[in-house]
Amino acid sequence: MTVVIELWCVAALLIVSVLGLTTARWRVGTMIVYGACLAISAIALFAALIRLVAGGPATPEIVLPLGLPWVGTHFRVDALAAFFLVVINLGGATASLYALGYGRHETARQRVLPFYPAFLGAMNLVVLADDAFTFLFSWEFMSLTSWALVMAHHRVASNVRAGYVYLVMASFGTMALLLAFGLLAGPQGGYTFAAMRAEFHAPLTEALVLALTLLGAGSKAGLVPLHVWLPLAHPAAPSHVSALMSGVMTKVAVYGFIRIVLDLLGPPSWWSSMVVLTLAAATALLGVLYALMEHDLKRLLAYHTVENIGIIFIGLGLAFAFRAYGMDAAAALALTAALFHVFNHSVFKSLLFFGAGAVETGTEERDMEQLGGLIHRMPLASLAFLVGCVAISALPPLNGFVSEWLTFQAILLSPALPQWGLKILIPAVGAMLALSAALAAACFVKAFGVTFLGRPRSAVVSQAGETDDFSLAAMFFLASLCLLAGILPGFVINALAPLTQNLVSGHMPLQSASSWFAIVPITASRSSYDGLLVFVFIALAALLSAAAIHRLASHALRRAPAWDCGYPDASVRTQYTAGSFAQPIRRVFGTVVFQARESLTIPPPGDASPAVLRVELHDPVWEGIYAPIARAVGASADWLNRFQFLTIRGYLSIVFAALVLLLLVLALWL
Amino acid sequence: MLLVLLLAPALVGLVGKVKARLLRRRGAPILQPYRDLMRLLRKEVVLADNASWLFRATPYLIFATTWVAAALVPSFATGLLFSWSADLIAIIALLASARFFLALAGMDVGTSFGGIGSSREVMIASLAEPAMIMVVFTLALIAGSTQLSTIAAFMASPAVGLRVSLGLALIALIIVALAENARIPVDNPATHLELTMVHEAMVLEYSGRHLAVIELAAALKLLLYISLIACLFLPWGLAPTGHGAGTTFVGIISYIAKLAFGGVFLAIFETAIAKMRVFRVPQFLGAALMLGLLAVLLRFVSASL
Amino acid sequence: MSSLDFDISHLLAGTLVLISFMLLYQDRLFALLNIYALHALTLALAVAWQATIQDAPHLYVTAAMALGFKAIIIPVALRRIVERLGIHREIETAVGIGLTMLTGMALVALSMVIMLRVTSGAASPIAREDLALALAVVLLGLLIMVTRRNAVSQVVGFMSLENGLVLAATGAKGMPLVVEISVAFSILIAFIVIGIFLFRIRERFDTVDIGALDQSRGERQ
Amino acid sequence: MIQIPQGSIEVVLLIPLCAAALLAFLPSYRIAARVNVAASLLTLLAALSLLLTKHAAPNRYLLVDDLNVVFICLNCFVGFTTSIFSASYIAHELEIGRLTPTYLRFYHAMYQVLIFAMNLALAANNIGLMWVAIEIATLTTVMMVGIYRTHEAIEAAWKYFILGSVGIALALFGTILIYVAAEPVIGEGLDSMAWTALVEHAAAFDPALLNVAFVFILLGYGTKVGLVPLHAWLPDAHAEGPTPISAVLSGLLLNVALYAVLRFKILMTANVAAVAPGPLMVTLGLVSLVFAAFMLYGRTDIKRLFAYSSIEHMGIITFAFGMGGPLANFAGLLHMTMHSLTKSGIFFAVGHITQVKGTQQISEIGGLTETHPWLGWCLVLGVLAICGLPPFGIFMSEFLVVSSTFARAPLLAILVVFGLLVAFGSLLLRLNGLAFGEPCGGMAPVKASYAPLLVHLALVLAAGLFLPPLLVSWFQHVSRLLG
Repeated sequence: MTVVIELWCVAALLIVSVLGLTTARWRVGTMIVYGACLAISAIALFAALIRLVAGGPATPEIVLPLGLPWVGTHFRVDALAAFFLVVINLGGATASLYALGYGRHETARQRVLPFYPAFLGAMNLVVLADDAFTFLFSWEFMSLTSWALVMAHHRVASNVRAGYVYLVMASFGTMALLLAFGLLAGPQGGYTFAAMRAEFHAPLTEALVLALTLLGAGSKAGLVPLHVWLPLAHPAAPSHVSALMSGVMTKVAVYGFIRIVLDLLGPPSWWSSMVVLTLAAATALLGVLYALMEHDLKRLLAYHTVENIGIIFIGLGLAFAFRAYGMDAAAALALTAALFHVFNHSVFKSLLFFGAGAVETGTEERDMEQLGGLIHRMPLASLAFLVGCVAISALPPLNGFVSEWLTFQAILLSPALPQWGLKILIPAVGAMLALSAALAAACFVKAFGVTFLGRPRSAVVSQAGETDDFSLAAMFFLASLCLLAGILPGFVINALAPLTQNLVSGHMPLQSASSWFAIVPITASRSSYDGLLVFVFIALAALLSAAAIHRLASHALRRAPAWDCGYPDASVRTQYTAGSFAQPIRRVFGTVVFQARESLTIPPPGDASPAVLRVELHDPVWEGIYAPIARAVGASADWLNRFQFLTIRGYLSIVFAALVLLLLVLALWL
Repeated sequence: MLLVLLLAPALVGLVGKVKARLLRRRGAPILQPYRDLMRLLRKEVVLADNASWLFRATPYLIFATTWVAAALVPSFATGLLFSWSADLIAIIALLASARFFLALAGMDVGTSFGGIGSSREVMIASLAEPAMIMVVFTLALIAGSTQLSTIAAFMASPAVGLRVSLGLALIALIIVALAENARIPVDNPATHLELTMVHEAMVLEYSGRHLAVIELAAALKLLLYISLIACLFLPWGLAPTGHGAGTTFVGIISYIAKLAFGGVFLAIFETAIAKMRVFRVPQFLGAALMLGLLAVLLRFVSASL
Repeated sequence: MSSLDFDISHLLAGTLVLISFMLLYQDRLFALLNIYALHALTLALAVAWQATIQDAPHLYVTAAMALGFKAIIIPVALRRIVERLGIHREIETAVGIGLTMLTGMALVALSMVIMLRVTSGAASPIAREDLALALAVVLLGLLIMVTRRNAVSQVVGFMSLENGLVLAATGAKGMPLVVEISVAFSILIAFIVIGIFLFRIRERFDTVDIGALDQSRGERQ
Repeated sequence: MIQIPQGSIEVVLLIPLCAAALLAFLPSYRIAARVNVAASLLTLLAALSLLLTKHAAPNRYLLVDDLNVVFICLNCFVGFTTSIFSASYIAHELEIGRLTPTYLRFYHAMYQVLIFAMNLALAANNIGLMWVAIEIATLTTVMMVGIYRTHEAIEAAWKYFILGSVGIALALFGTILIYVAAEPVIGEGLDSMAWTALVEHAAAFDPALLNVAFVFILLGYGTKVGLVPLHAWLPDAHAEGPTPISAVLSGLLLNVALYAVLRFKILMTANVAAVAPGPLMVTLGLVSLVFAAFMLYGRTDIKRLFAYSSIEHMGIITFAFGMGGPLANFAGLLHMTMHSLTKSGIFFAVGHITQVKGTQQISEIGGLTETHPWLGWCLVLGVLAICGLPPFGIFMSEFLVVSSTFARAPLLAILVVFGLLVAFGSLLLRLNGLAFGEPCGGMAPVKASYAPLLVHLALVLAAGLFLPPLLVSWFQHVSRLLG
């Protein structure tokens, strides 16, 4: 039933994209397309939600006579798929709602409207697919449509470059997955997932498939060092698309990873978890460090996606480790943590990108150094953005904290693992997780403080006003979700139980059992957390204190200029900028990771020109891996190029040589 | 909860007094902080022109989160009401959110001071928190729980022997505590010299009742850390759950004694050591992080032996 | 079949190879054309002989074609063109004569080895000989094309190559007429096209040197 | 001696011949173009009738079976669409005076002769006849390539002619050897050159001889297929000739040559003792793929760019057939079809683009999606399709090739993937410059005929989503033959 509804929704989305093609010419097209997308995604969302909550076995698979002739296209919805369908369509619905307002400012409608619904549909298809061909088909189609959206504003040179890097990386990933499926399917070509599950896989196969899946899904999700396209492509797209790409598409990649490695490949082996954990920890830390060095709001958010993907994969890696040693309860805990974070990140990352989009439409500016004081201009939007910041910084009582807390709890179970490498690795991973969490908080103090607080750093801010109601509705809806998932995590965990039961044959204790909506990973005596209670306490304490203060203390209040320490300055330039805010952390970490160099040139006495502080950063990944590859390809291409400037005689002699060579081979062979 | 609220300023006063004595000054009376708070409450609030609603809301948020956190630490008895509602990690996170808002408030007015304070604060925090988490790991792994009451009960029990990792964790915890409470050598609560100040720079724009609330929150935080150290590393005299009045009384007395001891120790330490440059702080905290990690690793290894 | 048949056909085929070597050796244009006429003549004889011993009358047609077209018309026509275009008479070679000859030897050896080995089971001795020598002629023709810089001489090389093919075709016992026709036909067309090209090129350059043609590449970059 | 069954192949061959004769004497190019289209349409209809009716019993010269009927139809179809495209293309050429009416007559006649020759090559049941047909096709295309009589055009044609005829000569030698191998078994005469008889008795042939023969065949027809290192003529011929001819070259002629190779491969596989042709084809295919992929990177001429892309795809197809096995063979056949549809479609777009922009230099063309949305987006779709992105048909074939190969020979598959990625990167790089960014070059509106272009793209799209069972069963039958 569910799968049928979902398929119809996909079909409807594709139809809408055709509709967009025709109606894009008129302004009303925006309303039609996004309205339709909103409705359809909402339907799909509820269908999936019901499926997820109701639980039960997977739907019988539907086979359509499309795609590979003798295989057909298989569709199926099990708990895992249902969960990700919820994530996708939640993102899709909110993004469409947001776009109802945001889309009005779109200058290149005819380059956005046709592709947006198709993009949504493709993401749904990936999750619905139940055979390799359909999966890859939708996967690549997803990349293609999102590429088109990235290229929407193609006149900006940087966007074209972003689109290029993106699509090349995407097809690289697809190729890797293609090889992986080739291994899983075997030479006979058993392309259905059912056949792959049934087949036994040799250790070598397993290793190869894991590596290839890491390459394939990792390049989509943004695992270091395959993340380079992410900060280029996500900001280039219109903001609601950035939200989808960052908040949802990366999750589809995570889905692909889980589906292939945990579901199709069968129980993992311990070393696989080591690989995943190492990569994940590196990703989390590097991602947040990149973000700290970044002053473009949307790029910063994109880098944070990298970080959060790292956190998610840490959870997955832990799940592998526990699963490999049959500690199913622990594996379930880790997996739940990862999936919970998938949900959370999709929610607050979309929220943050919406906020960034609101800022961008208000000011036509993404560079934080030009912003500031927006909290006065757009109070509501900034409130919603603030909620997002708190959530992504993993602070209680919001949802970001819960998933990280669960991850920590999973890490604390690791001493029971017999394997020594893991014993040493996992605590280190925990430390890196804690470090990246703290750095993330620092980064969002920067992001919110510089963008919304302080005084306007340039004139662009003055033209900004409160954003439109649709956008606000979308943002506050997500913000309230952040809060709800934070104070009532038990429900989410319960919903995930059947899923983990399928994948790691274990699940966390049923949370509704524990009193007051507290969540208990293993046992109450071991650890528990009650978001609701904490929230209530904080609220009470705040209200109490406020009330008390207002009763006891004087109400007198005087507005006055900020204290200037005796230096009367009018200039807003004296404020801390994003760059200067990040300076201490840059000194601590940047010098190691990015070879950050600061060069200060102070003019000689008497020279009135300002002193210049120049900071240069080097992207280790790009300069270490990608630039050399590009150079190599270019060089070999140039070298081969000479072969089209030979004389006819030259070509003839090549043919001649080939002939003689083959004849010689025959002569020697026979 | 009220108990910690009442005790907090006294602790600050005590520290000040002892420091003064060590410097051969008479120093302000121990109750001085209460008077300061009262005076601040009576004063009018001078609000910068540019201050936003966030700026005014922050003090209460900070106070609330810190208070909740402090209330969750078993002061004189384990298994207090609702102590299960948040574990050690949650407590750290609560303090982190308090800091988050404080740093934001520091940037709100848009002066360079607030910026200095915030950026240095988050830099310090970004190292202090992981170190703290590591300490938590160590304890949690030893006690097999992250519930403070459980840990405390376990530490009180004879089951816990003398462990290297515990020692390392203690040192790390102390370092973190110093950093978190903006004490010398990381920060100097008494100075207003912009090159060195961190915490004070952030709250520079606050005045009147807002400042009072923030000061109180700071005092609470100090109390929290000391009682944390106390209940974790000298958990004696903690009244067990389901306790009679007598044990409770003993618990309270011992608790106050511990606080006093902690305060004195802090004062001595502060007078004995000098403030360090801001950019030497990372090494200092990095050391804490390393100690914590080392402790955890040792713990992992020993656990598997 | 008597050994005489075999010997004669062998002799003729061998002569063909020998003349190919002369073509390879020759570095004057007119002489080259004359030798090519000789080449074609020998081919005609060989084909005719095949016709007699296989008593396959249609092969006489091929022989006649070889005689008419290749031995007479084409050389004359080429000579005309050379005169009219005023192409200088020396053929500049890309590779030294000596080296070329050595390579030629090696090629002949190669073709012998391969063909004689390969056809061991299959065909009649005549066919084997013919095939082997024909392959040699073909390879030598290619070698000429490769080592000569000058269009006319390349064309000559190409045509000697075709001769080799004809030899092979006739050697193959009872091969249907269609092939000869096609060969002759294609060579005819080929020659016309070459002529057209010489003309076109004449319109533009003063030489038929492909070197000059190669001065300009399709894609200058 | 040739009896006429219904849906007869002879009709398919006769129509173009008559049309050619007619066109050779039609003065007005307008009528000529119309006649050209009409004749192609008739041919197409005749071919389709073949498709629907049951195959006539093969005679000694002609045969129709599952393998070639598909390609005959494809051939006639692309021939038809190309004739429509060429009508509008040629009109423009005449306006700007690149061509004179005399040459146009020649052009149209040659076009029909080319169609005839290719159909003949496909339908021939006789290796000699096939050879003749391919030779004719070569000569006609040579003349068409040189038709502009510019310096580059003549050089290209000359190069094509020399290399082509050498290749054809080698192929003839191979053909003779096949006959020599067949003759002792089947006996003298036409039978030992007929496919049907050959395949039947192939098992009894002398394997050694077959091997040598196949070497010559592969090199000979491989030259026409454009396999590296025999490819030199291909880029020039594509770049310098009129675009309709480039479309036919890439879309059809390469296929025909490859078809010839396939026939002989069937022969080889029928004889167990003969050395498997697989490794040879795999090597050539891989070399072509990787080489072409790198050549794509530095291209500055748009038609040359897609010429190299044709080489790349021929490499993929040859590789697939070399690998063999039901999956790979199916993929190869599918890829042949898809490639000829897509590539000719791309050339349609490119033709109009070069006309409206007045240049073939990529650097002087930009922002097409802004200036000429239809052309631009069609080009984008075409390139994405040729790069094997869904929802287009080539995705399916590449999926099958790579995935089926990796399970058997991982290293080869990785090489293929490497080549595909490089090619994709290079093509996309050029595409970005052509279709996106700031517009540059001529802005004048173009009066193009979009119908052929759209039809091709639609077909490729449809094939990517759904393959008709009939086609599938044919392909599967053929791939069983191919072993």
